[in-house]
Amino acid sequence: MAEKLLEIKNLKTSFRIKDDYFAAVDDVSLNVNKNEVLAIVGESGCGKSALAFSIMGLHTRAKMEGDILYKGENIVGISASKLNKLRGKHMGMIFQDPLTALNPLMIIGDQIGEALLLHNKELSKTQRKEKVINLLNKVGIPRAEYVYEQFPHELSGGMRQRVVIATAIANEPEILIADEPTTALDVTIQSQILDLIKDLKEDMNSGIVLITHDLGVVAEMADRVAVMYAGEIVEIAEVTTLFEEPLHPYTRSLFNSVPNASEEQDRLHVIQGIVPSLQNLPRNGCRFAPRIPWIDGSAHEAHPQLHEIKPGHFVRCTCYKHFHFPEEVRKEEEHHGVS
Amino acid sequence: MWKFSVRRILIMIPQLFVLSLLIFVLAKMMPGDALSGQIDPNIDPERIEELRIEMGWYDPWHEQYASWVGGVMKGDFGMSFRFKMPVTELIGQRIVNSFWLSVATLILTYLIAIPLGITSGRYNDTFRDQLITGYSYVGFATPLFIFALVMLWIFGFQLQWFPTSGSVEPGMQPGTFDYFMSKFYHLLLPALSMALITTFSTILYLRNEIIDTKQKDFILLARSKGASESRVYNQHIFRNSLLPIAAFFGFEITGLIGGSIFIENIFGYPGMGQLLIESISLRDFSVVTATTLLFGVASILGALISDIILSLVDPRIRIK
Amino acid sequence: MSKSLKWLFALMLAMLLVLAACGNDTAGDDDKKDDPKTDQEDPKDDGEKEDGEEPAEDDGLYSIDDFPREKTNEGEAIEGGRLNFGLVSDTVFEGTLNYNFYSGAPDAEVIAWFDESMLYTDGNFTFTNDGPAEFTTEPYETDEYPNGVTFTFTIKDNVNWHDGEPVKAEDWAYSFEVIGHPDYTGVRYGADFSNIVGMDEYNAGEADTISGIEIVDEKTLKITYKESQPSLLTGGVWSYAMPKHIFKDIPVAKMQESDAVRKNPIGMGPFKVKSITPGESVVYEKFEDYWRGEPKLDEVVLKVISPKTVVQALETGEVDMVDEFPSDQFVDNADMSNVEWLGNTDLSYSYIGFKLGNWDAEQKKVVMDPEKKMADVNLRRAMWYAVDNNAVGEKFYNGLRWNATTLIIPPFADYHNADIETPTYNPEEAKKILDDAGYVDVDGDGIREDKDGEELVINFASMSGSDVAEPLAQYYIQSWEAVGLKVELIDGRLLEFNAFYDRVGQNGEDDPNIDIYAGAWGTGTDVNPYGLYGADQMFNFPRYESEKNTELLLAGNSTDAFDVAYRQEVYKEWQELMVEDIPVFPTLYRALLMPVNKRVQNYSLEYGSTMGRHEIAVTQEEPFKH
Amino acid sequence: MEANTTNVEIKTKEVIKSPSGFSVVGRELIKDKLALISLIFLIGITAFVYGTALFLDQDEIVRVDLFSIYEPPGEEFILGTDYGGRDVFGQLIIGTRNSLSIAILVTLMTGIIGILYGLISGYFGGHVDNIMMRILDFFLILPFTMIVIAFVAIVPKYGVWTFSLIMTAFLWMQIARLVRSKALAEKELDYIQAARTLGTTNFKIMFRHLLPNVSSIIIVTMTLNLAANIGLESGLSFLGFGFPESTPSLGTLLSYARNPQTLEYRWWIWVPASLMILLLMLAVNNVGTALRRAVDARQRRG
Amino acid sequence: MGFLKVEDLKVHFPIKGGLFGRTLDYVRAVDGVSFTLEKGKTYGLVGESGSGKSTTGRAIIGLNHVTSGKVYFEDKEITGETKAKSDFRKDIQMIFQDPYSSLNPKKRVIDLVAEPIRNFEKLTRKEERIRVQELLELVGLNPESILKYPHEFSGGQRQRIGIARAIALKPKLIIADEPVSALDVSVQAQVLNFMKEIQDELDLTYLFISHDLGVIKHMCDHIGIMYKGRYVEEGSAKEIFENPQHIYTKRLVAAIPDIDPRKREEMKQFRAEVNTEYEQSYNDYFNEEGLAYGLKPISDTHLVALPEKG
Repeated sequence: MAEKLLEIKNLKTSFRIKDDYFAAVDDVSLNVNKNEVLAIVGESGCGKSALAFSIMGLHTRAKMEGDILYKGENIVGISASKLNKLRGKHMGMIFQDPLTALNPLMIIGDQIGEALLLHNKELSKTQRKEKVINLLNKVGIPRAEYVYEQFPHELSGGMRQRVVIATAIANEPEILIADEPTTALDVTIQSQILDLIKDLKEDMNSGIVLITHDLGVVAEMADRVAVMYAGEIVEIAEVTTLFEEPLHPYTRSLFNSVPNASEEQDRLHVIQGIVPSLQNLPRNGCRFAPRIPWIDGSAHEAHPQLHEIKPGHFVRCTCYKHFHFPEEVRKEEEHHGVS
Repeated sequence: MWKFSVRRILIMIPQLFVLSLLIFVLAKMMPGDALSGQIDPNIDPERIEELRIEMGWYDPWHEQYASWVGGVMKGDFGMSFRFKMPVTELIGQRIVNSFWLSVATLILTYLIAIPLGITSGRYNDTFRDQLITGYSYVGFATPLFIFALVMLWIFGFQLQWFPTSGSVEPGMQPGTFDYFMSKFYHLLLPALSMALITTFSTILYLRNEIIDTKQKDFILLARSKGASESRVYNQHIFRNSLLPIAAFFGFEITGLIGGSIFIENIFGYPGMGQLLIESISLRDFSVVTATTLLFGVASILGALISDIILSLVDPRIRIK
Repeated sequence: MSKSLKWLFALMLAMLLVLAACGNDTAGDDDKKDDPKTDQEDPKDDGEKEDGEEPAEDDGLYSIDDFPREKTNEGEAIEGGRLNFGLVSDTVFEGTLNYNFYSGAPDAEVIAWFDESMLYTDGNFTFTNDGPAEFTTEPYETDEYPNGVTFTFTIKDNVNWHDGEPVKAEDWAYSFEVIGHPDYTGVRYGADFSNIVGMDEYNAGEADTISGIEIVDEKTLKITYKESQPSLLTGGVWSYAMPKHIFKDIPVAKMQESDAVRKNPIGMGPFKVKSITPGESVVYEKFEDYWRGEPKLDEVVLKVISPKTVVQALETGEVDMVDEFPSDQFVDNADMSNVEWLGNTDLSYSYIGFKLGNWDAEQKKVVMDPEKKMADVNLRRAMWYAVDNNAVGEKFYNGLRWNATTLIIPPFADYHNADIETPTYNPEEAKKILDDAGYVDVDGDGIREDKDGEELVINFASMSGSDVAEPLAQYYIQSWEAVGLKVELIDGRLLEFNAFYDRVGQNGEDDPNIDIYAGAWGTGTDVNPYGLYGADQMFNFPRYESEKNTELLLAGNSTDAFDVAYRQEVYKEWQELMVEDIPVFPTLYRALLMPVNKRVQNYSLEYGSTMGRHEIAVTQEEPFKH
Repeated sequence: MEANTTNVEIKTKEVIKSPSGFSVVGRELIKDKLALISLIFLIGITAFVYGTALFLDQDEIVRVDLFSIYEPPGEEFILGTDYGGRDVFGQLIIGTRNSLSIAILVTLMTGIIGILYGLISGYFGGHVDNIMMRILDFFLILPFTMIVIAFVAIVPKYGVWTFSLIMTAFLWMQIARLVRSKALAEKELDYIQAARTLGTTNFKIMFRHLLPNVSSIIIVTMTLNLAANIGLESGLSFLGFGFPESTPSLGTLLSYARNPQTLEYRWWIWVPASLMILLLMLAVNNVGTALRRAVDARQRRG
Repeated sequence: MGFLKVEDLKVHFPIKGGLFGRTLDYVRAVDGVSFTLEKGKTYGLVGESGSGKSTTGRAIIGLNHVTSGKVYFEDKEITGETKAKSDFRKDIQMIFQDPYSSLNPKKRVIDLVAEPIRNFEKLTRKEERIRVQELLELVGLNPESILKYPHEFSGGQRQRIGIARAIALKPKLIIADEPVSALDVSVQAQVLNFMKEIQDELDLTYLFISHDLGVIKHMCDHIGIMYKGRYVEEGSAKEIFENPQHIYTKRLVAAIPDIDPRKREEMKQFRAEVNTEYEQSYNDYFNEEGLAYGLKPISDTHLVALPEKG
């Protein structure tokens, strides 16, 4: 059975803007199991990256409430040194842009080696180098000995991302957080990197949190999917369930708006309105309601909760029951799509 | 990089050529000559005329320039009229002083600026930071020469901690340890005065760099590796922020040349800046042209050194 | 001591040594002090008559007469000791350390400690037999040179170079051979040398030896001059020897840059050069075999100090004495407790010059031009009346400069005409003169027009450099404006010294726009003003000549003028002529001040003092501090 | 008709919201008390100095008065007199005005030259840029002091304009470089490319598109330069190449401190001018820094 | 005869180096590209980063210097036309990738949209405003927002402003350089839909440059695949997606993640096969420098880069 590695309970991460705090991650509860890929999907500004950063404790000036339990131990608000013992050893992170995620002045070997050094002080220099080279081999970098001495700018984007991954997995962490790991890459590279992550997961038996906006990537990678909108999770389900039976209006809209290489569509679905900014998030009621104005207000809950529709399939707000695409009623609607 | 340096140096030759021409023409346009200062009823004006003719003062300027350039090509900058010695030798004496003054100033500048800049950048917007930036602004606003005079007055005369003129205690044997210490002691106060005033730009620059670097992705990566704050700063942020400072190094030289003119004057320190001003005023033109040319070379080399340093420490540039 | 230098340098305000550029304040007045001679002038009494009620010093006024000229104070001198001597200069010393080659005043100061003249002078700046050499003269009459004179010099036995070699006649003769040599690079060669028989031929390269110079024996030298003149006795004979045994192998053209001049110079003075830090400092040690006896001090350290820091250096005892003290800093420091102030009248004067003609480069003489704006002597006289030099001296200089009366300065006591009547501040008189001369205000704007009723704007050239240069110039302009004359600074600003002398006419190319200028001359030790006012002299900047002027100036330096009474009469007449013709009018005489630490003994500022530097002693190891 | 009125309304509303408007700067200033005080001080001192200077007779102030030399501050002379017996307070006011005028003049001239030069060099790039940068490099190695001294000696009438021109000759490079590098970076952005595809001429692109987008950094730099230029004139005066005393400036007042006696005993001559320079520079700097912050905030795209 | 015809287009960027900054070599960004566009259709140019697809588009409109080759627009050569006011500038417009950087942040909407109009037509202020408002309405923006600044709009809205500007002169051809890559999926849908609409309305021809095969398939009639500055395959959308011939195309198509999670394993296997094939037959499809060969037709519309021998 699934072993809970990470359990997030009612996490609320707020940022200070002017004199107020605004929650970018709002009451999120999740768990990540061993040997599982949990994908978190959403559009920019939905809070998915903020969630990833919260887990890693990388926000320096955010207010965090709620619990993040790593193997049952709360890591919210623990001391920096404790957190540092955790980070890199038990939890690793892969960043979106491999171009900026590597220190331009350090050779590859040292950057990966640093992760080893920090958590395994006994290793001698040569041992460390040996391990780094193993890691480089493991992430599929040819001529690892040579690359060891190279600087980031000498590598291609795909190679750099492999280096970032090697850094993240140096200590075989149980949790790997991948924040849009392939967004900056070409599609052929993307598939290689995705395959690599998958293989590593199998290898290390770890739990992976995959942050992405690309439904194709989700379909390829995820075991379970959480869809986020406006700081909240609006739907969680097993990947097949979600792709076959998306329920929440947002999830459904998202699916309908992606041009798909495998099927012909003349028109794509358009979600009305715009993604609200952090300061303008509707904090009461269904946060998606303003973007589906044709759905009657009464369809929404006053305080939308996640409902477990089927085992493991949660949907927020009751509006899903009443949702339909306007095209189905009136084809012209989207002409309007402007505030 | 080698090619790059050679190319830069080749580019600088025509620049220096134009510079020397400009200086030469300007010098010729200035009223008076090295003999104006010899007006004296007991020196025969005819002797002065004779000397002018010997000096070639009445030759067409382009001929004078040509012969000057010809000399320079052979490494001969002519004779200083005032000092009656070859310019090369004269500058040789002075440049050592200026060189060490500059080195000391640079070292002091960095000794002061780097810790302050780092503190200010790391703890930005704290009280400490405001204190340091406050100092920087005041430093920015204080004219160098007033500050130097005050320093001289307080530390040289009131407290008598430092000597107040010259570059070395009279009578020291060159080459001895005492001589060296005496030289060092003499340049400390001028160097400190100049350094304190010139630090501000470095501090502010470093501060901004650090604040900038702090937000870079690779810092996040370092944190996610489990690096402690101090390690993040020492290993990642400082190294990356100090890089542009290192690059600044060469450009500081140009600034130092300007500053040394004031400082050497106030502290009676016989260096190149003082020599230049005196030589212009006394129309010792061979020295003027040689000195300005040398300053030009120094500025260009400064820029070149900056580029080279940058290419040495920054692997991204190194490869090109 | 007698360092009877021919201090010729134009001290012209300032500048020489001091760089305008470096903005040194004192610049204005540097000049040189020097030698021996008494003067007992009156100058101060102007100071007193000014505001009478209070003693001078209480109202911030000082008089040169209140200063002692010698430092001989009480206390027991200690054996040996080390004296710190400050050379006040904004610039370094050049390091041409030989009397035959140096060109800057700081160098001369450095040389003075280790070398000296073969001939000392007295209070009238006339050669005596007290120095290393004695001399006799006899007429030399030939057809070619009916007025010639032969000097026979005998060098005293115990006079030695620092390296132990005796000073010989050939050493002295050698300095003539070097200066007269066609390859000579210095500035010393001039009329005094071409006056030697055979020098012209030697100088032109036509002769290998100078026929007028004869080495009689090791210690005896004979020099024959074509023309016998009093000036020969006041510095006209070159009195500095060169150690031939050291220089003989160095080509003359290379001597100036040789180590023998720059790095290890030797002389015959009381101290030997021990080490030199180029431009900055020199350490001397005593020369035990000095011919006048072993010096009392063990060591002398000379170092350059900036006029900006001279006061502090004195107060802290960093230096015991300085070669000259910037007089504008005196007032604030008169109470310095650890020094005694010596003072004397400086060998210089400032003046206002009027451009009266042009320089004829062909004929090498002055040509007067009656069309010049300043051609009317009444205008010039009125301008003299219009300025209050006493007030200037008191207010700007606290009495350390005072109204000058004639162009022969008080230190030339025999020749200075103390009784002469010269215009002094009287604006009413000035106005009257102008009215009478036809300079009246035609258009009623308060400014006088010229005699033809045309607008009259007088262009005034004045030199920058000293702190007070600008207000001083402004003050003169205001004073003239007060009598209705419109005077404007040329270019609207002060001129830097190079530009000033270029335009005033150091090359003979006078700027025609300049009508009047403010200048200053260092007179040197020769009273003869011919070099500045002779009709064929380039430095005759007013471009003034008259028959009488020429006649008097020639008479003043003729063989007849060896008769002091005759010469006095001639120069008296000349001084009166100058007050009558007013090609220039003198404005201020200056004080020369020297602070000396209280531990120092036996130092004299007296012109012609026989007190030598070897006698200087200190009463304690450490200097007194303020 | 109706559309028109709406537009007007929109306009007024938008101007306030517009990021390039003064509101951001204003807000930044209000938030930053120090900068606000600095600004008020600057405006106040400028108004006072220029206003008062209208009523002061410069000729009268620089008139030498032998009977009031070195008066300490007192009733007759608020800030005493200098060695020419001239009123220091009056000189301070006129000097501040002169110095400010010069600093502003130099800042503007360097700004204009630097902007033009930098825009052309950066926008056209390639060989044009190459050559222009070599020329700029050449200016950078010119020995400032030497040339200034030479100019002062050669130029007969040395006044505010000549002075400013010389200053400008040595100071335009910084802005030119800055503008160039900004222009180089900015011209790669699509909006410039877009303008080219829309048929906009190079000239228009440079001045209508590039310039406004580098303007904020230019304004900030020029403000900071203004502060530096105030100090610059005093430096030259120290070397003896400032203005004649008949044209008082903060530099001439300050240069009196070259005289050690004045430095030590007659503080009233140079201390007020030093303080004035210090305060002016600090104030301008504070305002400049606040401006920079405002500009940065905008660059984060609000 | 073609609407837009590109013949053997080459864009080389010099690599400077050596002592005197001589040109040592060239980056062959576009190295011999030929294709023809038909009026009213959408032509897709696909490739990975660095393939030269954007450079091609920019070279056509004159933003990049053409090293050699020719571009004909309506049978008129427009290669190297640099005059700002030439006619073709009216007829060919461009939509840029980044709606943030392609709009001058200092300009209001009216100035942005009116810029081309001001360059080519003389209109009164009022006419101009009416025209701009019409355009805004056409792209689905509130015509009253003409005085707003770009930062007040969302990404999709900005891209519409960019489009409004591009169609202001009623162009015939629009070069769309990755018009939706920077946008979120939902916004992307808006823009794509809209582009299709105005294509019909204004009889536009698109040269649609993208790396996203999904988008390309959705939008394009014809597709050209580029690799290292050369074409590897060209054909109708159907041909490319259903019958890719060149090994590179195959690999590209295979790399697209499938939206169906159930096909995951299948896809993985398929990809692995394609990759193996790619590695094995690499030398058959690329020359020694790793560049593609010239195009050979395999049907009327379908061309593939194959070596001479076949």
